[in-house]
Amino acid sequence: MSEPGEAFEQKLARIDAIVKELANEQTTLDRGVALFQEGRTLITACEALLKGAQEQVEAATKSASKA
Amino acid sequence: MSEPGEAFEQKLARIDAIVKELANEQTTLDRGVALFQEGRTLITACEALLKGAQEQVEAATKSASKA
Amino acid sequence: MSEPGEAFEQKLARIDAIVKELANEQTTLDRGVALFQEGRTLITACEALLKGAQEQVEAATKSASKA
Amino acid sequence: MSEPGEAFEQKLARIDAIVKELANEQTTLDRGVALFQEGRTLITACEALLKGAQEQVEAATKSASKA
Amino acid sequence: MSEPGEAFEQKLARIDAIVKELANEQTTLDRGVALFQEGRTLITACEALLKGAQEQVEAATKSASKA
Amino acid sequence: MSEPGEAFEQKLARIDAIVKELANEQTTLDRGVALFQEGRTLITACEALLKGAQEQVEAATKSASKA
Amino acid sequence: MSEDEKLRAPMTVAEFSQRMSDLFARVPRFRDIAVSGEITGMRPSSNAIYFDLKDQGAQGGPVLSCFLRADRVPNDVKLADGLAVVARGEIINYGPRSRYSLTVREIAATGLGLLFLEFQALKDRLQREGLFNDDRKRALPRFPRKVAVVSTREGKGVEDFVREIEKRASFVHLRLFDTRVQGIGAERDIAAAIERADRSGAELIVLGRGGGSYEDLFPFNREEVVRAIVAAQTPVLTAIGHSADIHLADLAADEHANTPSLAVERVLAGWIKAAEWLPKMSERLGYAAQRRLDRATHDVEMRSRAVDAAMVARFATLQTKIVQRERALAALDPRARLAARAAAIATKSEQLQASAVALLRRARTQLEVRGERLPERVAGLALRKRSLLDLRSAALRGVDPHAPLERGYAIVLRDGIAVRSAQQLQVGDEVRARFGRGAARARIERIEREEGEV
Repeated sequence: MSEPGEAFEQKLARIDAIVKELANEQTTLDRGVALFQEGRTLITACEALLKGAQEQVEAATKSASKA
Repeated sequence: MSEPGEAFEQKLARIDAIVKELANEQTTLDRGVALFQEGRTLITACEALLKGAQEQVEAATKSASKA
Repeated sequence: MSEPGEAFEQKLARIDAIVKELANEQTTLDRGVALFQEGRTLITACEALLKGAQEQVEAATKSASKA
Repeated sequence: MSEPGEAFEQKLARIDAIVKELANEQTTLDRGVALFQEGRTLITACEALLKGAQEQVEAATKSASKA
Repeated sequence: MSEPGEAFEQKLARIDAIVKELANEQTTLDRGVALFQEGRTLITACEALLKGAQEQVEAATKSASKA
Repeated sequence: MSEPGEAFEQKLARIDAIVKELANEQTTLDRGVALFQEGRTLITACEALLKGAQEQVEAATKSASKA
Repeated sequence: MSEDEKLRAPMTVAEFSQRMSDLFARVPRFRDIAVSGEITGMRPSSNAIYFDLKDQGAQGGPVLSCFLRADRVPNDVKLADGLAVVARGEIINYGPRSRYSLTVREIAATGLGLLFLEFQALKDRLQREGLFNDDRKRALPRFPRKVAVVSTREGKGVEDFVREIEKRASFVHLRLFDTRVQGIGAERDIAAAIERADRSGAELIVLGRGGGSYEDLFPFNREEVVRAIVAAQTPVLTAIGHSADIHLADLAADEHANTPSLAVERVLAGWIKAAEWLPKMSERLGYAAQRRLDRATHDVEMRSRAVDAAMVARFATLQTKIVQRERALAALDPRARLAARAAAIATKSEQLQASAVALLRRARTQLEVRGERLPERVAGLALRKRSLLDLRSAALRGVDPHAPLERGYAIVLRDGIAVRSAQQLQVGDEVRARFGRGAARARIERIEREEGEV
C-alpha cells in the first residue's frame, strides 16, 4: 500500500503495474483480488488528491478574483 | 482431501488430478466415488472462493465509487 | 462366498472364478447350482454397489449444485 | 511565500519565477498547485499594493489641490 | 526633499528630476509614490512662491501708480 | 562730484537693463520680482523729475550737487 | 508780311531762342561786361565751374548764371560760395535751355570778398590743425541739468531761448554768461565768456546770438573764439544767427544749431525722448514682469501635469505588469493538468475494473471446465464398471446349470437331491420334477430297467 504522502505520479505508476499484473494469466485469484483492492485504494487516494488540489486551485482563483 | 485454506489454483490442480485418476482404468468404483465426492467438494470450495473474490471485488468497487 | 463389505472389483473377480468353475465339466450339478446361485447373488450385489455409487454421485452432485 | 512587507517589484519577480517553474514540464502536480496558489496570492497582494499606492497618490493630490 | 527656503527654479528643477525618475522603468512603486508626494509638495510650495511673487509685483505696481 | 544729468541717464540705462534682464528667460522668479521692484522705483523717480515738481527738482539738484 | 508783322506772328520756341541768341550777339555791350556779386551755388564739373552771382547780403534777389572754363580759374583766388567777386565775360543765350548766362573770361575777389578770402585762409589753417575734425567732437549731454548760455543779455534770440527752456523744462538750470557779441574786439570777450562758462560746472555751453550782417557775425569766425571753444572742457553747442551760414565757431563747436529754437530742441532732445521713452519702458517693465509671472505659472502648471501624468503612466505600467503576470499564471492554471490527471485516473480505474472482471471470468471458466469434466469422468467410470458387470452377468448365464431344462430336460429331485439313477428310487417315492419353466410333484409308480443295465 502506498503511503499518504506518496506523490501522485508514483501512485499512477503503481496502478499501471497492478493493471499489468492483473492481466497476467499466471496471477492467482487471491493475488488478483489483493491487487485489485490495492489498485482501488490507490485510485481513491489519487482522486482525493486531485480533488483536494482542484479545491485548492479554485479557492486561490476565487479569493484572487474577489480581492 | 484439500485443506480449506488452500488456494483456488491448488484446488483446481487437485481437481485436475482427480479427473485424471477418474479416467484411469485401474481406479476402483469406490475410489471413483470418493474422488468424485472430493472433486465436487473442491469445486464447491472453489465456487465459494470465487464468490468471495467476486464479493471482495464488488465491495472494493463500491467503496471506491462511494469515496 | 464374498463378503458384504467386499469391493465391487473383488466381487467381479469372484464371479470370474465361479464362471470358470461352472465351465468345468467335473463340477457337479449341485455344486454348479450352488456356484451359479453365488454368481447370481454376486451380480445382484454388484448391481447394488453400482447403483449405490451412482446414488452417491448423484447425491454429491445434488449437494454441490445445492450449495 | 512572500512577506507582507516585501516590495511590489520583488513580488513581481517571484511571480515571474513561479510562472517559469509552472511552465516547466518537470514540475509535479503537487508543486504546481502550490506554486499556482502562491502566484495567485502574490497577484492579489500586488493589486492591493498598487491600489494602496493609488489611494496615497489621490490623497496627496487632494490635499495639494486644497492647499 | 527640498528645503523651504529653496528658490523657485531649484524646486522646478527638482520636479523635473522627479518626473524623469518617475518615468524610469527601474523606479519602484514605493519610490514612485514617495517621488510623487515630494513632487506634489514642491508644486504646492512653488504655487505659494508664485503667489507671493504676484502679490509683490501687484504691490509694486500700485505704489508706483500712486506716486 | 556726480552730475545730476548723468544720474538720470544712469537711471534710464538701469531701467533699460532691468527690462532686458526681466525679459531674459534665464532670470529667476526672485530676481524678476526684485528687478521689477527696482524698475518701478526708478521709473517713478524719473517720471517725477520730468513732471517737474519744482521742489523735487530742487531737492534732486541740491542732493546731486552735494553728492 | 512786314518785318513787324513777322515778329508779331507766333513762332516756335526754337525760333524764339535763336532770335534771342541773335539779339544778345548784336548788342556789343554784352560781349564784354563786368558784374560784381557774391558766389553762390557753386557747382564744379570736370572741365568747368558753374555758379550763380547774387548781390551781397540779399536773400531771394536775382541771380546770374555763370560759366567759367577750368583753364580760366585764377590761381590766387579760392573760389567758394559767399566770396564777393567781379566777373568779366560775355552774355550768351544758352540755346538748349533758352537762358542767358555769363561766360566768364576773368574773375577776381573784391571788397567783402577779401574778408571772405581771409576767412577762407583761417578756416584752411585751422582745419589743417585738426580743430574741426569730427574725432575731436564730444557728444552733447543727453540730459543737461546745468546749461551755460554765452551770449549778450540784450539779444532777442537769447530771450527766446531762455523763455522756451524754462517753459518746457523747468528742471534745466540756465546761467547766462553775458558778453559783447559784435564790434571791434568782440571775439576776445566771447572767448573770455566761454572760458568762464567752462569753469562754471555747467554740463553744456550754448554759444550764440540772434541774426545780423555778415560783418556783425564775423567775430564768430575769429580764431580767438574757435580756440576758446576747442579749449573748453564742456561740450559746446552753437546757435549763431538765423541763417544756414556756417561760422568757424560752428565748425569748432561739438554741434551747431541753425536757429535758437532749433538749439532749444537740441538741448531738450534727450529729455523729450526720455519723457516719451519712460511710459514705454514702464509698460515694457510691467509686461516683462507679467510675462515672467505667466511663465512661472505655466512652468508650475506644466510640472503639476507632468507629475500627475508620470504617476498615472507609472501606475498603468505596473497595472499592465500585474495583468501580464495574471494572464501568464492563468495560462498555467493547474486545473487543466488536474483534469488530464482525472481522465488518466478514470482510464486506469476502468482498466483495473476490466482486469478484475477478466480475472474472475478466467477463474470461473477454469472452474466450469473442471465442473463439467468431473461428472463426465465419473459417469465414464460408472459406465466402465457397468460394462464389466454386464460381461460377467452374461458369462454367468452362459454357464447356468439350468440351461438344459430350457431345451426340454427336467431334473427329478428326491428330498432335494437330484436323482441321477432310477435305481435310487422306489415305487411310491414322492419326487419333484423341475422343468425349464415351473415344477411338478409326482409319485413313483414303477421302476424301469434299461436294457443292458445290471
